[in-house]
Parts: sequence; C-alpha cells; structure tokens
Amino acid sequence: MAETASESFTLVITGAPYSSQAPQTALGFAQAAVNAGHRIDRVFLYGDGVHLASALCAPPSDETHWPEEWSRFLVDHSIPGVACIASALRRGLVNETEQKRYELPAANVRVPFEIAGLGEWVEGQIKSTRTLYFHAGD
Amino acid sequence: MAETASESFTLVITGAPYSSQAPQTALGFAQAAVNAGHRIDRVFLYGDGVHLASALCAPPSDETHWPEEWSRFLVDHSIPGVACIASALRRGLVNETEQKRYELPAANVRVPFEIAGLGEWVEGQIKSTRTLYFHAGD
Amino acid sequence: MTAIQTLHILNKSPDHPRAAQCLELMSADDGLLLIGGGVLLLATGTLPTATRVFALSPDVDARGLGNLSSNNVSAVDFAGMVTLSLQAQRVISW
Amino acid sequence: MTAIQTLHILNKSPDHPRAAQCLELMSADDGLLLIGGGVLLLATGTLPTATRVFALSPDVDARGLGNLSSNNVSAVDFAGMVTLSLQAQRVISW
Amino acid sequence: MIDQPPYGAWTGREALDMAFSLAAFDQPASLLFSGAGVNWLRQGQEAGAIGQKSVEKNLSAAPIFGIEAILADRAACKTFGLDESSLIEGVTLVDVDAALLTDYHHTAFAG
Amino acid sequence: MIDQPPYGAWTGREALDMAFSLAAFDQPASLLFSGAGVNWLRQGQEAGAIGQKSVEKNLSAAPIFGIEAILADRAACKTFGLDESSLIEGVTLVDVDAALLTDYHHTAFAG
Repeated sequence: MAETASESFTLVITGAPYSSQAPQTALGFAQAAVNAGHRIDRVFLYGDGVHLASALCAPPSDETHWPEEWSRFLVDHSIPGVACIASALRRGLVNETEQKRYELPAANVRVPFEIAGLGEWVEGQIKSTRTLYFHAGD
Repeated sequence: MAETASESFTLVITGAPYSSQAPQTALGFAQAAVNAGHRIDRVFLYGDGVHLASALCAPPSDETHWPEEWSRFLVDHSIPGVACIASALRRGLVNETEQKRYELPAANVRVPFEIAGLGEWVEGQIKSTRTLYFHAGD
Repeated sequence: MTAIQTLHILNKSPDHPRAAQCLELMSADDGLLLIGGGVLLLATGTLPTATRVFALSPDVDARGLGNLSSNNVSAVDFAGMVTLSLQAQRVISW
Repeated sequence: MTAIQTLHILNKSPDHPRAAQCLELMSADDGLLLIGGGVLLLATGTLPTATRVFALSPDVDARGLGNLSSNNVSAVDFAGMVTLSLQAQRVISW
Repeated sequence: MIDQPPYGAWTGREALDMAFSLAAFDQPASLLFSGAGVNWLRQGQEAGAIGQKSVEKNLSAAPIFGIEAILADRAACKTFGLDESSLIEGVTLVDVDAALLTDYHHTAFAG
Repeated sequence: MIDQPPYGAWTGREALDMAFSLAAFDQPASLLFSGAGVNWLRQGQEAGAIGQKSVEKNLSAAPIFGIEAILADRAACKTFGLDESSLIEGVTLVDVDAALLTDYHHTAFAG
C-alpha cells in the first residue's frame, strides 16, 4: 500500500495578533498540517505580522496568548519562525543584534523567532509544495 | 479688537506608524493647531495606534521616524501622550510598571508616553472643544 | 469530482473590494474556501453557483452561521483545509 | 457662506465600504474633508454635488492629483483643517 | 459606531470597550452597528471555536452598565440575512440616515 | 498583486519589496496593480508632502532589477481616471480575468 506522500508548506503571516485573526487561523492550519504528517518548512512573518514575534504581549488571562502558543508550537516541532527584518525594524521588533546595531534600549523578540531578510521567503516559496498567506481580514 | 478664542483638542490615534498614515496626519494637524494658538489637551493612542509609543522602532534612515517626531513634539509642547493600557498590553507595549507586574523581559514605551485607561479618553472628550480621530485608511 | 485548478481562500467580508475581485476572477474549475470574515458570504445569499464552495467550520460556528450552509457549501475543518490546499494546483490567499 | 453642521473627515479610498456610508449620510449643510486615501474621490468623478468639499493639499499632492481639483473642491492645508474642525458644529472621522 | 465584521479584527471589541467606558463615567452612549458590523448581533455565535470570546454576553449586559441603546442598521441586517428572530435580544432596528447622526454629539469608530 | 491605494497603508510598498526580492533571487516576477492600487502608477506623485518617499523611481527601475512586467487593470484605471497619458512609463494595461491569473504559478498580496 502506498503511503500518503508527505508535502511541505511555507506559511506567511501578514496580520498582527489582537488586531487580526491571521495568527490564529495560521496556527490551526499549521497544527493540522503537522498532524497529517506534512512538514512546515518555515513560518515567515511579514508586515504587521511581525508583532506575533513580540516577547512583551500580556493579553488578559481569559484570552488566548497567541505569541506564546505559536512559540510553543514552533519549538515543539523544530520549525523555523522568521520575522522579516525590514518589517520588524520599522515596527519596533528587535533582537539583541539589532538592538546593539541601532543602539536601542531593549530587545523584544520572543524565542524561537529569528530576524532575517525576504530571501527566506523566496527560498521557502521555491522549496515548499505550497506557500499560504494569512492576511488581516478587514 | 477681539482675540481669536483659544480652543482645545483631544486627538485619538488608532492607526500604527509604518502600517497606516494616521500618526503622520495627526502630527500635521497637531502642529497646525498649536501654531494657531490652540491647546492639545491630550493625545490618546488606541488599538494599533499604541505602536506609535514604541521605543524600539528603527526605520531606514531615509524614512521619517514617526515615534521620535511625535515624542519630540509632545515634550516640546508639554502635551500628555497616553497609550490605552488594554490595547498596549495585548500588543506588547509596556512600561516598567507593567513589565514588573507581568514579569516581562523588557519595557519598550518611549518617553514621554504613558499608559493609562480609557478614562483618559473619556475625560478628554468632555474637556476639549473637539475630539478628532486618526484611523488607518484601508 | 474533477480536480480543483485554483483554490481561492477568501477571508474578506463580502463588502470588502477584494472579495468582489476574488469572486470575479474565479473559473468554473476553481474552488472557493471561505475563512474568517469571508464566511459572511453564506449570510448574504450571493454565493457563486458555478464553483465548488467550502467554508471553514470554526469560523462558521464563531459567527453563528452553522445552520445557514446550503447544500452547495461543504464545511471543512483545518485538516480539510490542508487537504484542499494540496489537491488544488495552486492557491491564492485573498 | 453658511455654517457647516457636521464636518465629515474621510480618509478611506472610494472603494471602501465606509466611504460609501459616509457619502450616504451627509446632509446638504454638512462639509466633506478628504484626507489620506479619501482624496482619490477627486479621481473617480463621483464627488457629492450638494455638499461643500475640501481636500487636504499634502495628501492631494502626494497622490499626484494636484490638477484634478475642480472648482467645487477647496484645497486646505493643516491650518485650514484645524479651522474647519472648529467652525463645524461637530466632526465625524470616518 | 461599529461597521467591521466580528472576530476578523479587534476594532469591534475595542468599540464596545469605549462605549462601556463612557457609560462607566456616566456619559450617555449608544452603540450603532452598520454594514458588516451587524453580524456582531447574530444569535448563536460560538467564538470559542476560534479561541476568542463571544461578545453576546457583554452586549446583553450593556443596558445594566448604562449603555442607552443598541441600534442596528435595518438595511445592513437585511443584506446579511438578519431579522428580529435571528438577532440577539435588546437590539433596535433603525434606518441609518443623516437625521439619526444629528441626534448625537459625538460619533466615533474604534479604528 | 497590489490593490490598496498608495501612502495610506504600507502594504503596497511591501509588495514592491517582495517583487524586487524575487527578482534579486532570479525568480520571475511581475507586478499587477488592481482596484485602488492603480493609483500607485499615477504620474507626478509628490510623496515628500506627507513625509514619505515616492515609489515612482523604484517602479522605473523595476525592469533593470529584473521585474518582468508592471501590469495595470484597465477597468480600475478607468475608474480612477487614469489613461496612458497620466500613467508612469513602462506600465502595460491588461484586462484582469481568470485567464490572466492562470499565467502565473504564484499570486500573492503583501497584506
């Protein structure tokens, strides 16, 4: 009996948590993809989506903590999470390298998210079976 | 000859910099209001507008640094800048008080912005001659 | 059931200009998957008739539209969304 | 020139549902101030005729619409926007 | 005034907070749902399915907290297939026109 | 694909960056402007007036950097009063329909 071929995805999130539903829908999709035996090559945060990588969100305790949920999922499945550097620097999302380079008072990127260029998105698009985008709705 | 009566404004910014034009338009309006001899009682950041209070934005050097421009304007004219606490906590904007309370790794609110509740907006709306909103466009 | 050429994933409310463009640019052998605010198309009664239409269950339920789905609309969960996105030749996220 | 009752400040592109609602809800004694993407209404030729219309110059210039302003539209700068917002009895920011 | 559909964006929720805050400070406030925003008022929303909270409870509590009225644009309700039987309780259908707006001193969107 | 008007939001700019990035990695890419997005292509934009940069220069450089085509939806151009004389150089007017989309492997918006 032939096994179901394992496919791979690149997911691009362009909507911010607590502003759009994009991170929530993307997580539901990612979990289902992994459960079905597929691979997620990379999650790429672009535009307002970079806010998902914030280490400083403190939503009310009865609301889902989307950055935390996403971080845990990425760590559990060893999936790279990458925030676009141009989007991130404009929007105030920086890791320690960027903090030093731009002499900023703090860093606020959550583990395991990294900061990198659009090349990571291009590479994902070439490599993965499908690239899906999760945009803000309205 | 009668002097022009001095009026006062509360400005509410709900659109984020580098995502919407709202902070730019609001600054143009605020500068013109001050130049005309009017008072700005308060600038209130709500929803995605709280990102204007970020201390960590590092836009390309040939783009306007909106958080910096706004901070300077507020300091120069002793105008209170207030980010809504509920919007800010969800979106990862925290000062040192909130950093401690929620045990977060850093604080990222820029001087002179403060964090406070919607009561500040209600008060502004009652007190000022006009309350204007600067929303994201699309 | 023939293969889906392009799967159009629509998360915009029916009054959003991008929703109109998405509906305009679909072919008969394409599929339409409604997610997020896009599921409100189930409420306006302006569903395309020539195309297969799917709607993401959690989004349908969240918006209280569970009993509006007609026979022309198939409810799918996230697993179904994954399958659809692989079955189709291409995916466009509107 | 009679007083402006409500000044409607519109920053949404003409294809945005809120732009349509703004235009629908204006009275003849109201004023319309186009800012941001709202100035694109100067390009579509669907300006309201019963209402006084203003457009914020920097936004008009940024979008290359400087020579489209007809006689029915008054260009204002930020100082003019401040004045208008105080002259009107109420302001609605769409 | 709430014209954005539920759950996809946070502005509807944040507009509710604004209205409740006005009421808490004894300022008269009403909520007007128009356009796709009327979908906030549909009965039977199960927002838990997408990890969010339903606002149905908040809206039911609105009169207790001093919100004067929950208004819904009749035409928009019709567009989205909503009538008295499918709307949550306590909603008043109105024809939204220029005259309605002049009944209020301030009109604001949350975003 | 760019369907949002210029300067009010950053997505148009970020879509350009995506296209340039594809070209930089030798991936074939074209830009399609539709809806209110066609207003990015109007001659004589003076974005300095609002503290932003015009994209006219970037778009002129697009062919040099390997962008295959800059397409604009004919119908949208008409809606916004744009014709060959008011468009920047290098733009090809097309009728956007289902057939056009099938010419491309990937179609993406920046937001």
